[in-house]
Amino acid sequence: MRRFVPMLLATLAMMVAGCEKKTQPASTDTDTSKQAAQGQGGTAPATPPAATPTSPPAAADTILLGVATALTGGQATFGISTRNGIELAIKEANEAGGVKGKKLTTRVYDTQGKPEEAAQAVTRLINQDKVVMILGDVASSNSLAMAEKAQAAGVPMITPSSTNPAVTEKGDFIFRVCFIDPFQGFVMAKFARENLKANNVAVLQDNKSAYSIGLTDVFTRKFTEMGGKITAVESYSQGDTDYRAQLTAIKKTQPEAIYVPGYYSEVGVIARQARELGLKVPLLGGDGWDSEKLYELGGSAIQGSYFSNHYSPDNPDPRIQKFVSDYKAAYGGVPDALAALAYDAAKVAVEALKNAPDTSGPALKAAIAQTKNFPGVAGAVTLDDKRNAVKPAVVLKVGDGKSDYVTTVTP
Amino acid sequence: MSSVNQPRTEPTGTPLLEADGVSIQFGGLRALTDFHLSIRKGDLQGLIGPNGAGKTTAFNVLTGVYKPSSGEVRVAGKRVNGWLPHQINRLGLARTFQNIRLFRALTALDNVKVACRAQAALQVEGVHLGAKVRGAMHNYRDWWRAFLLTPGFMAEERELTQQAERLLEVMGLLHRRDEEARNLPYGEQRRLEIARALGTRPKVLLLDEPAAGMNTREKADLMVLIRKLRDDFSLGILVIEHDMKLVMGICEQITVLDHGETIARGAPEQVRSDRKVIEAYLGDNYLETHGGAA
Amino acid sequence: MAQLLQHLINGLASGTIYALVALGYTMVYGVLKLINFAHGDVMMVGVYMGYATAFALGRQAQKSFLGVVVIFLVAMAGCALLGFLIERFAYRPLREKPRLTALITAIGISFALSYGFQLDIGFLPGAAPRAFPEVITPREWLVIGDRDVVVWNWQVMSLLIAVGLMVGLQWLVFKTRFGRAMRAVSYDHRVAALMGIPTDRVIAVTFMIGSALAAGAGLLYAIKDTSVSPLMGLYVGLKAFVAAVIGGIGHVPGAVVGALLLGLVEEFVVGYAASTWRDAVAFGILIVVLLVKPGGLFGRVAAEKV
Amino acid sequence: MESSSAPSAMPGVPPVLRGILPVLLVLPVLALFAWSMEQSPFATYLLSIMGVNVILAVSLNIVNGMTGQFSIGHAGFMAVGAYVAGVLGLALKEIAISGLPVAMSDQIFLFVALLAGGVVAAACGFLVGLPSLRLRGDYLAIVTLGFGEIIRVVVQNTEAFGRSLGLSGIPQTAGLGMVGFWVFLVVLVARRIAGSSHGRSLWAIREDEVAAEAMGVDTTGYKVRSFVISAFFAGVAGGLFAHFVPIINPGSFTFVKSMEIVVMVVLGGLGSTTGAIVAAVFLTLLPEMLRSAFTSMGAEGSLAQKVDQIRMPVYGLLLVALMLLRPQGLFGMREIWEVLPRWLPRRRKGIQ
Repeated sequence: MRRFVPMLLATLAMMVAGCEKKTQPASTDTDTSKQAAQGQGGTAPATPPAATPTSPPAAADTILLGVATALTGGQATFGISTRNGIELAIKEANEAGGVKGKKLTTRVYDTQGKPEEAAQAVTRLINQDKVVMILGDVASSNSLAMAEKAQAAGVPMITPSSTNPAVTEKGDFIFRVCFIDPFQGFVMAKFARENLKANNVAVLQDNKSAYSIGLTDVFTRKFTEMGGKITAVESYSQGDTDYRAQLTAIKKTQPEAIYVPGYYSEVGVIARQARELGLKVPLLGGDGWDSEKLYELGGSAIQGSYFSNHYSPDNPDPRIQKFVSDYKAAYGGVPDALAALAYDAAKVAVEALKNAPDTSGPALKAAIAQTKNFPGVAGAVTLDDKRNAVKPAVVLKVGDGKSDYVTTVTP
Repeated sequence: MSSVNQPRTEPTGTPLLEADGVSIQFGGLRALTDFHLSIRKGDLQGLIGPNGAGKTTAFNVLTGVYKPSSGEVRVAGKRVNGWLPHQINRLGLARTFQNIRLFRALTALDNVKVACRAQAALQVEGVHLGAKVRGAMHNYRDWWRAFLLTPGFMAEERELTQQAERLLEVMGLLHRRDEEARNLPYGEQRRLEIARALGTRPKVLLLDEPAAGMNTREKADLMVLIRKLRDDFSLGILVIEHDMKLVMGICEQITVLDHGETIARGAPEQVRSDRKVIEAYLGDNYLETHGGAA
Repeated sequence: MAQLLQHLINGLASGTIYALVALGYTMVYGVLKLINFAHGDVMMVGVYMGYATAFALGRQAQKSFLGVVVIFLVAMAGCALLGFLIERFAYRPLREKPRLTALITAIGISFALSYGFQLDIGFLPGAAPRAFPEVITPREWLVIGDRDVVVWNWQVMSLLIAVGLMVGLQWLVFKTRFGRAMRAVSYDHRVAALMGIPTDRVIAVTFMIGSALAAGAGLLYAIKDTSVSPLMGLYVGLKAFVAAVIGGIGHVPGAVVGALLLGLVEEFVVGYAASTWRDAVAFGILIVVLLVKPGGLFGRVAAEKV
Repeated sequence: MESSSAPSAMPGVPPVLRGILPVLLVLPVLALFAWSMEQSPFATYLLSIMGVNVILAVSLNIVNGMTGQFSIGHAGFMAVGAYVAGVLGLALKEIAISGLPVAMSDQIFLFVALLAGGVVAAACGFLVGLPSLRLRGDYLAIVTLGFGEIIRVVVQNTEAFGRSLGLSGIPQTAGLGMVGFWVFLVVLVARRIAGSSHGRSLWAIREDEVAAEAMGVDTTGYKVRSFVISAFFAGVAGGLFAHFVPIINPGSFTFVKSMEIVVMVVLGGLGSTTGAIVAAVFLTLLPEMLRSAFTSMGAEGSLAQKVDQIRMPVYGLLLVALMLLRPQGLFGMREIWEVLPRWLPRRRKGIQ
């Protein structure tokens, strides 16, 4: 063994000396260059390895869509809303005669909220079930994993609600129908500064959630830029139920509002405990708040707080009201933003299927990219050149059992 | 019986195992008080006493399972207070257990090989960091040899097998070579324990009730065997035993414990007639009913 | 100063809950030497039972004193039954098998309960957390300054209940016939059986008491943090378990002390250091305690008989 | 249990080569296999996950099965390996060794990253193994659990590890060949440990620690070493994982993951390497098989979706049932070839 070591070192040294920058394959598209580097090359970057998209779907008279989202685990509630929204949209599309005479079906797989499961589910959807398109997931980590696989296989993917900018940066087959974290953080910073005239705001973030950390980063930066002051940044972990320690620490700094960019499952309880500790300032949050459960969990404590969202179910627009009542009829509850976005994502997918000449990946990709002013329930969807939806955000004020529209912030 | 008591090998040389005023306490209980012992090569000593007298505790202190509260244990001239059992074992002290503690799921041969191997493994002397690191390095290199099946390693393994087989043969267990230890009959399990202890190439062997559960015939065989072991392996042997006949029959010197205290020490005849011993052993009534030494 | 006091109160309040859950771990470990990983999930089931009962009682009745008693009784009885069933059908057949198998079984039950309750099929509640009804109307028990420090009635109640239960358990274990049987079983259940102690019954009853305790603890926890979710058992269970080990698992007052200590340490780490490191500190303490005192603060590692 | 016979001599092979001959033999086979699977990404992905699980289970078996220590923090070691290898992989992403095809230099870098991940994990294994000097059984288990949780918190708070979003963009260079190679290696190592005197010492510790110590076995040393080896392979498994799963984040290395590995080991039979392999393969495939079964039953739509949720509770119940019906696991302490003949109908008995 001993005499191997110097040899090994020498070899390593030679390797290091011989290292060089990887020569870029003959393409400017950095996303596909990686595949070429993987040795799966031979295919031109513009047409990713034609794994399956051109092969016919399982049955000739149906079009199969893949859905991968968290149905169990800590993110299950979001995943289930997403599933419901997609289901509803597909049902409506089928009732309206399907696409080009074909019925749409979905195949839904559970990602358990874990990236490796998400990647596995997507790989299965693409290669075994031969879906033409993929919808999902909520958590950005999972969507990132899925995006990588979908991009490599050349199957278009639409994420309804992953707001991390990195997701669509994975490649030109990845789209989203929601705005991104930086925008949402900006919305709340602007609202706090201009509408609430707050100078001092504390932040309570969910350290387990990339979404929450992302919003915190943007919010603190923007809010400080606008002349405000962040008095404290405290953290909790998804699944916690006792936030008194953090809130007590925040209370000391006497903020005028607390930014809590987490999920409703925790925010409701946070609000109650804040009031219990004598913190009466409003809480501010993001779309993670949006759920009927928020009012139940937060009770009267959450009333008077504000959050940014994709849509307001109170919007009198008949399209939105129809969606809300249909959803209620099917699943017994007011649809949250995740359901609305999933509904929109599925609708965009259906629209693309209608417009595309065939169901091959590139054709669908091109069709999705054309989406402009698509009338979704969560705002009109226009996809920009980075495949992100550009749309306004609404700020809602939490009331008794529902949230009231306050203002719209446009990008 | 008298011829049996004549040691064929005269105890010689410096003491291999010494206990010097060893005491141990558990909570408030004094399990062993001021225990003295000295075993040289060729010795065959006995340790007796009623149940709960502290015999096994004495074994445990000597072999490093318990750390003495006071006093000193020396093995091969080295003070071993606070050493770990395996370190003490490497100095040449091996034992068997009262309640048989074989590696039950291992074959008879493997049981012995474990002991042989442990003894063969290189021991880096010293306690300073450098020695420890060197020891660790050596150990990992040893594992590499196992992974790579180097010729040297294979030869070593073969050597171990032969060695273990020899020991099994000595103990009359060779026909049980590939039997799992738990499947052996009781008497053979006892003998396998001795074979295993011998695998560590001890200088001193401590036997904890080797005859427990054996019939008369087996006991007689065992007596012969123990003496043979002492001579063939030039050991010093210390036996804990309940069977007076056996102890009296083979031991040249006997230490008697009661309630952790040494109440007598000497040649079998001497101990046999010791009043305190009889009292402790058989209760006060015994003397009255039997009228004197048995 | 006020802040310090408030932290102290918060820490005690969460420590109290840990203590109640930890008592269950400790009892079961005491008699069976089994880390009952499903304990936290039994607690979760108990909370859902209480939740369902509260709903059945309706808004008015659930707030009455009798209503609260009924909620607690139903949940505790239901959990005792659940505990009995788990012990009877999952643990008892494995008692003579290596302890590892029982541990795996416990983990299996934990998975089945915590994931099963996430389903939205039939009576199962689904994954979303729910607000636990305010069965005990929160009242300020003590207010210092301009609400600088607030102590609530339920915080005091929890503490009293926890201390009461601890004293009761201690009495049960050391002063009653049953307790003597428990200790005998704990020492060696085979020998205990030979001595005519009905070990099966003792173990079953211990399990039922432990599970009922878990339900009570869970309800107090749900009242304190106003929500119930299928995963709550996992989080609280793990922490309570850590607390039990810090105190010396199998040791009743040790579990309480360990739990209060853990509650306070977590509170102060969050309050004065970095909140993100709370869990790391909790486990760090655990490891340090075990390294310094391998049996926990109060426990003793039984010297192995050689 | 191991038969004690020394590994059979291979006639006609120079002794120096014997040790690595299996490795040399298996490499071309693996290369061929990886190449043949290139057209089926799903099978490749599933086999890779399976391979990682096999490595984890077989390596944990060294600690839990052979040495009889109860570690429930294996995912922690995996996380260490995954993040170290992942960070290294990211750093080496844009570099290639001149004079070599890109694919080959990628594999060399991957190998280096895996080694690094394994070594750092092994160092952690050393740290976790040390308390075994003082702690036994359940308590040691708790320390390993605590270690796993601490790792998770550290990752969650470290910017370089991507915090809770995780690390993405790690080059996806771990193909079936590399996974297969390490699977083969860990199995080879486990089998060679089991068949060597080191293995016997580990068994002895598992059977009776006091007796082993009294027979001169440095129990602490052996325990620490088994932790180190086990952690090394867990780290490698993590590194592989990071190089074919597009993103790693702390959610993948939780207590639940550790438990899954423990379950594999126990299901296969503590101490049985082949048992661990079979169990890992089975448990990895089970969810996918359930999926296939439900799809083929035509359970489209909401039922199929609900069924996907039922997997985890069913998994838990299966565990309970398994422990009740076969507490010693599939093969007990034996290996598959020792067990299978007994399960087969005993027709031959008459002939003999």
